[in-house]
Amino acid sequence: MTGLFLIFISAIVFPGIIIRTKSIASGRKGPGILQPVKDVRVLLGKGSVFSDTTGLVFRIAPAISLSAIVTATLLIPFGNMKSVISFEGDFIFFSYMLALGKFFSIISALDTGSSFEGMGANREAFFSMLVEPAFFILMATLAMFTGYTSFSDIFTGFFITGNHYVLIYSLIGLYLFIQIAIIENSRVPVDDPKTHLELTMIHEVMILDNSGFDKALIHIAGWLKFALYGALIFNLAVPSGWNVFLQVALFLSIMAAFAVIVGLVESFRARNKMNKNPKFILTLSAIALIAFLVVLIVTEKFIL
Amino acid sequence: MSALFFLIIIFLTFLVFIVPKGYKHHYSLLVLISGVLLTSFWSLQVLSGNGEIIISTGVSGITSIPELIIDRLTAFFITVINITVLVGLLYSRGYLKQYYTIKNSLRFSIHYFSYLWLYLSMLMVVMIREGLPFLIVWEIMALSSFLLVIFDAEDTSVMKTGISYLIQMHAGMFFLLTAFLIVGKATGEMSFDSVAVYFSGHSNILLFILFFIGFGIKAGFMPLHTWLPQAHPAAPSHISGVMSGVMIKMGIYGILRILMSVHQDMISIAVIILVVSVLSGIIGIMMAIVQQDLKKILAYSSIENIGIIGMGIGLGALGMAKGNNTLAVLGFGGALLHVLNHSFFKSLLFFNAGSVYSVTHTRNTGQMGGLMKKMPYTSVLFLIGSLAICGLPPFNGFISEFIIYSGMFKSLSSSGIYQSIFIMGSIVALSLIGGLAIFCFTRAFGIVFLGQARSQRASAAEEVEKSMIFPQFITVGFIILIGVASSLFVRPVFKIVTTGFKIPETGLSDTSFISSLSGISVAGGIFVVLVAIILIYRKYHLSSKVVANGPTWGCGYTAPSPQQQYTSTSYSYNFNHLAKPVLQTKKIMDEIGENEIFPSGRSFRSESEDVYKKYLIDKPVDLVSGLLKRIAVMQTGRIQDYILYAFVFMLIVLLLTWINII
Amino acid sequence: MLLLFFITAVLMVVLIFLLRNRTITKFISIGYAIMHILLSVYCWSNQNFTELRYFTFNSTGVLLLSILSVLAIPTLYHGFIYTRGNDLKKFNIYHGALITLMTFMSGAYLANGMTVLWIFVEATTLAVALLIYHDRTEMALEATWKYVFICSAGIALAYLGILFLGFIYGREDAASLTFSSLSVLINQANPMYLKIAFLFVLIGFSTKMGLFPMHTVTIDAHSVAPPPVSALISTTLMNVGFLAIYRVYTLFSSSSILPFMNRVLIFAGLLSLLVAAGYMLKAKHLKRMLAYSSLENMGLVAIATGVGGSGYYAAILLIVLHSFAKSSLFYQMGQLSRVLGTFRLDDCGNYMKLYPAGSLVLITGLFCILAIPPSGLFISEFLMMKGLVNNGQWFVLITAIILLCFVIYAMSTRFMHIIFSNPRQYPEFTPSGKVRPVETVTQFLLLGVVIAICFYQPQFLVDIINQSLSLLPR
Amino acid sequence: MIIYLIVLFAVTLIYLASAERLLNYVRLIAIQGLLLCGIALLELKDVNTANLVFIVAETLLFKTLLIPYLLSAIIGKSGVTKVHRQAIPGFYLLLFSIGAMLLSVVLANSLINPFINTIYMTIALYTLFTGLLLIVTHRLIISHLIGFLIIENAVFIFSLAVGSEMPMLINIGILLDIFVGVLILGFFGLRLKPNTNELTMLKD
Repeated sequence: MTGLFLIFISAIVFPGIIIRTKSIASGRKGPGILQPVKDVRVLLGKGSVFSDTTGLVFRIAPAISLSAIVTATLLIPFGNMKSVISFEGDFIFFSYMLALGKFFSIISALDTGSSFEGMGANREAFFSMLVEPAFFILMATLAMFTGYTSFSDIFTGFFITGNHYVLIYSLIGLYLFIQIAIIENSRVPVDDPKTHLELTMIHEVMILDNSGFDKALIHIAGWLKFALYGALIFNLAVPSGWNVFLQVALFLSIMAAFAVIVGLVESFRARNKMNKNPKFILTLSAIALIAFLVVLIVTEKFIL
Repeated sequence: MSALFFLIIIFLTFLVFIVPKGYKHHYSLLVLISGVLLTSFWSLQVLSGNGEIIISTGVSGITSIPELIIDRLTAFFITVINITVLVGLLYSRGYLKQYYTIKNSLRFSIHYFSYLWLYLSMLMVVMIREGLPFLIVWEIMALSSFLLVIFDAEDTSVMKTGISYLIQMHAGMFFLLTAFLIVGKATGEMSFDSVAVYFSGHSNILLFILFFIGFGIKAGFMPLHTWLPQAHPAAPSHISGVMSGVMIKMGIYGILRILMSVHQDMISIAVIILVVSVLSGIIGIMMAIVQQDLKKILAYSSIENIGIIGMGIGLGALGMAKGNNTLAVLGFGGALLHVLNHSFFKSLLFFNAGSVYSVTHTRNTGQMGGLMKKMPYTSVLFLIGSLAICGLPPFNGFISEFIIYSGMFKSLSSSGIYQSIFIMGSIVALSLIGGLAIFCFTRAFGIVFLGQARSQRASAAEEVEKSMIFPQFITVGFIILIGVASSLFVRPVFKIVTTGFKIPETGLSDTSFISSLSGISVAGGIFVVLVAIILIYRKYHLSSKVVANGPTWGCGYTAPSPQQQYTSTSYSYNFNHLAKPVLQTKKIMDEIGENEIFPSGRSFRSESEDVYKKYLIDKPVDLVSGLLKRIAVMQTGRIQDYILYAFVFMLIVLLLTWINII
Repeated sequence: MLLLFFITAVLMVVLIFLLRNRTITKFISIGYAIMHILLSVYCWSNQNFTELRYFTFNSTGVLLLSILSVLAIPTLYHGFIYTRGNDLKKFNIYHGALITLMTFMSGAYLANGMTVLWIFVEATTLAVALLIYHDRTEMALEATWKYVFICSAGIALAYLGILFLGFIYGREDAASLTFSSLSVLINQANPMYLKIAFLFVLIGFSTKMGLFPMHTVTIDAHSVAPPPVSALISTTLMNVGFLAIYRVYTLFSSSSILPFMNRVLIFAGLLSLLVAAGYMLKAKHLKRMLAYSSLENMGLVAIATGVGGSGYYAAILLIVLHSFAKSSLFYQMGQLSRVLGTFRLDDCGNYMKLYPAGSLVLITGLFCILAIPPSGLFISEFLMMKGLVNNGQWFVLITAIILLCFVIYAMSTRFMHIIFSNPRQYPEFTPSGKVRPVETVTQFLLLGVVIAICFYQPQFLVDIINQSLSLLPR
Repeated sequence: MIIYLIVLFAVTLIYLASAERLLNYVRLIAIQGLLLCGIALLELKDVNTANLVFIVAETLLFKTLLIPYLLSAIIGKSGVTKVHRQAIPGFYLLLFSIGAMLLSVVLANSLINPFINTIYMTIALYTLFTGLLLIVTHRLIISHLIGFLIIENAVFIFSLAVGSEMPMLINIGILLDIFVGVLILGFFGLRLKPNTNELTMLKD
């Protein structure tokens, strides 16, 4: 349960840190860490405008995508404490639950009937399709290496093997999870949240028509997704054997470092050209396959 | 005694010709329900008890009426057939109302007669084990589905597709015929059991490939699939629902039955099945994404799902080859459950596509849009169907894909170098297929049901009548039931696999795996509760706020027209650009000549014709028929040529005897 | 009893031409049909019994004779309907010629010597010539001329074959010896003679059987003759041709040239399949297409006989079932010409709306003739392929399958075009008399028999076929 | 003595191959009928009266008198006198007939059989080949008829080759053959309209 609690806290703090690092990097003082939370509270207070071309789907989609991400967080373990729900093959459920959230956000964008939102929906579907294999290859490598197939067992069994190759996987795993988080939330290399030209956006353009309560739900969902991947990075980086307090401190510091990295990348790197994105995302699967080859060598299946 | 009931049902089907036109539907429904009751009684008896029932009628003669043997696998397939065929007939009542005035009563009696015979022949296909009766029933299935496909044969393209469908089914049957004959030649008797005898004595690979091609044509594996995307759009929707939901599963049944008796070189067989299914899965869904015709999208997605089922079977076979029991049970179990699941959500999708067609009279997605406001029930059902087909959690599609996934992941650590490469390849393929399915069905659902109506047809649409909607709730009930209470269905499926393929009872079926299924149900439950809480809170929250309606955000543009919405081609444009080598999308627009100063009106059409159909079917067929037409010049009308043929024939034969070829 | 049969037949023909009364001719023909049925019942009761020195009731002959008696009644019935409009003289010529044709065919079935068989076959050509020329049109004249000329030329060749038979034994009345006595002397003959004799007989009688080398005129005859007559020609007359070749085949089967005969039969069968498939793809006239389908089925019979083993059973079964299926289709042509007014495929259309019962016959007939499983022809095709696989003749099997697929494609497109598609220009032809659906009853009965045999072969049929195969090597 | 008649018969065959006028064909057919009657009477030793009547009827009555009469009537009606340009040039036809002669000699020798008189075999085969050649190389119906009659003569000679005396059944067979020939000539020859000298309407 502590894992869940920590994830919620970091979710709240996460966007503030990103905005803060970006403003510092561009020489400004930047708003407070909790500024996004205040914006959300303002949104909750507002009424909402629904376009007359939208129907039932547009109204239920934000709720579904948020609860999908919340259920996904239930599966993340913390240290050697098992996650709320843990069963064999739960990372399959994890990724398909996120896919369910994406499915509804895409069709709600199509429901508005505007060409911008259609463009966003199409890109979202296209890029998330390409990112799926990367996640599965990584999890397959970890399952093959540790022999277990649920998040908690993998992460606990991950460090016990005492094999110095563990460092390689955690590094590759870290890199992959950071990139997947960036793609899932449409951060800089794939999409630029700050652009105001609808033709170039992906995620922002899909929520153009949402307003009031729904928009708040979507923001919260975005934060949670970041926190989710942060927790996964933590589990890969920190051996589960250490004592709890140290792990909590490390969790928060890793989360902050993750936010800072995202901020720095956003300030110093330009956005990819739209048709370069597929190639960029495919590199992730390639790197995951390298991890797979390393596993083959390590488990003496592939004798050099 | 029970065989007597079966014969009575067979006899009753002939009376449909006499029943007056108005009551044909009710009469055939009656006959169908009695058939469903009888067969499900048999299958429940088998599934609950152990062993199998043999129903034989003591009539002799060269092809005496064969014994009907029901073992667990047959019982499973009987349930698959019963549910979808029953829902199909209930649905067809409303669907056929639009043809009521156009077609005379004989067309309807032929339609209902061949529907009942499609049902009976599918039952007999799964129940008969002897060679010749199996082939006869196999062809009756193809023949009755042909008669169903050409229901509205007035337009010649439907007729042409129907006939090319019949020919391809007949060619498939010839493969099976040759395979059975080879078995008959070696073992003296032609039946599935003698296939096992043959396999123990001879090399399995060649005969298996023959059987695989014969059954694969019916199942719709990639290189042999060319009839499927043509036949389904041509058939009336309740028929294409039943055909792609249930009839193509007979091919899967055949492959499973043959696999049960394979003895040696199982590894190469597993590799063949795996490679072909991965091919079918990926290219099937890739083609589905670029189709304009709604039913063509669904037809190609059937090929994709057959690919997933094939992947399950291939993995099961790999497990059996390597003696890895968990992979075998999970692979075959996942495949079998996906057969059941696919028959539910695919028939649901086809029925709703049929409702859309019966209201808008077009299948072209470019002319639809905004149907959700006019047809709420149909669109909610279509939404549930597309969620299930993409394998998203709370529904049944996820369970079978989950079983196949966990089979792969569990066996990764304990497999050798090549096996793990194959498994990793299929993991990547399955995840890619999942992503592509989401891409395809967001496109299908979004373009057809959401946004604004793109044409007058779509805006004038209104909800179909209740009699077409209610039967589909049975299927939706099953979809949700399997999705939530999955362990109820998975345990009997594992029992079928372990008894059928003689895999020793692993600890799998009671402890760890079932606990993960219950984990999924719990997580699914939590998700639903969360959604409910948020929605209720939202309702309460918005009641106190100002809620206004306005135009969609047009970035300042004040006169948006429905044509500006994202259409199906634009939705799949960037994918199409990426998948150019596999799908040759042609752009059909007649060029503007240089000296054409004032060019006349131009029309632009882009379509992606099936690469396989062009190279595998059309080219060789045109070549041979051209050759045949050139050969047939003998009927010249002159007597001297007729005598010359006799003379030349005599000389050729004498010559050949002289150099003793003959 | 046989003598009585021949005498009454001659008497009937004379009566028809003397009395010149329409109703009496009808009664005479019906009387003849009943007498014919009695004859076949008599033959069934005492098989292998020799009468009039030249006729024995051996099992193949009796089987084919009973098919003729079964088809006699519907042919007469449809003949009455077809010739209702003709003047008395044509009516009488039609029925007189029909009776003579049936008598000669029965004589051919029961003949036990080659020359007797040859004489009856020659006589049938003359009888058929009158029937083909019934419509008195220019095309009918040309078809009859060609039919008579080529048939008699072919039969002359066959007669040379028979004379070669005579050379083998050197005795003068060799040709008249019965089959049983001939088979005893067969093995001391020089194989080259046997080969040439078989070749001549095959080519000669292929005009009658509608097999490759001289099939051309039977197709012209079918496209011109009145439907009930072409029903008889394409079934029972082809059986006569088959019987002649089959007799010689059984005769020579115990000698050393059996492999030669099998290969020649398969060669001829494949060529007829090839030609039939080619022409079916180009067929423009409905009855010519049915004639090509008979050519295709006779090709299958030839391949089946050439295959041996289970192929012999397949050949005889195919002959029996083909007679029923093809004759029912040709009877349906009579009604089709009255409803649509033409046989040109481009002008035929929406038959389903004009005459539903007839279109149902066409659909079931299509599946029966194409040997698509509910039809009994599939059993014989299955046994033929079983023989091909057992002999390991893969090339023949694959080419046969490909050609069959093309034949199925061609025929089903044309049949379905007639039934469902609406014709280019609506024919201004208004159907003359009201075509009553009751006329299709005979066709449904025949097709019902074909479908029933697919599921259950009665024991008496199996026994008689096995008996007729007793002389052949196992 | 028979050899001279047979050689004469062979000469008529060669003339048939090279003839141009239709009337020549008719004359040659009549001569062949005569020759056949002579060969038959000389060949068959103990000829009972029934056989004698048959043979004389066949050869003399039909082949020399009735058929040539019918043929000339048809030729008169059809108005066609010569056969040039309606068939391949005579020179090549003659070459074919010489080839046929050599072929029949070779074939007859290869089929040596104690019961058969090889002379008759060669002449019968040669007649058969000439008959077939006439049908195959000409487009006129009348030349087809003449080709058919020559095949009839070949059959007659074949039956002679069998043995010393003609069995009754073979006689009936040959008679039926000739009867068909006469039927074709009489019934169709007259009925055909003069200009339709070749019918090619029935074709695909």
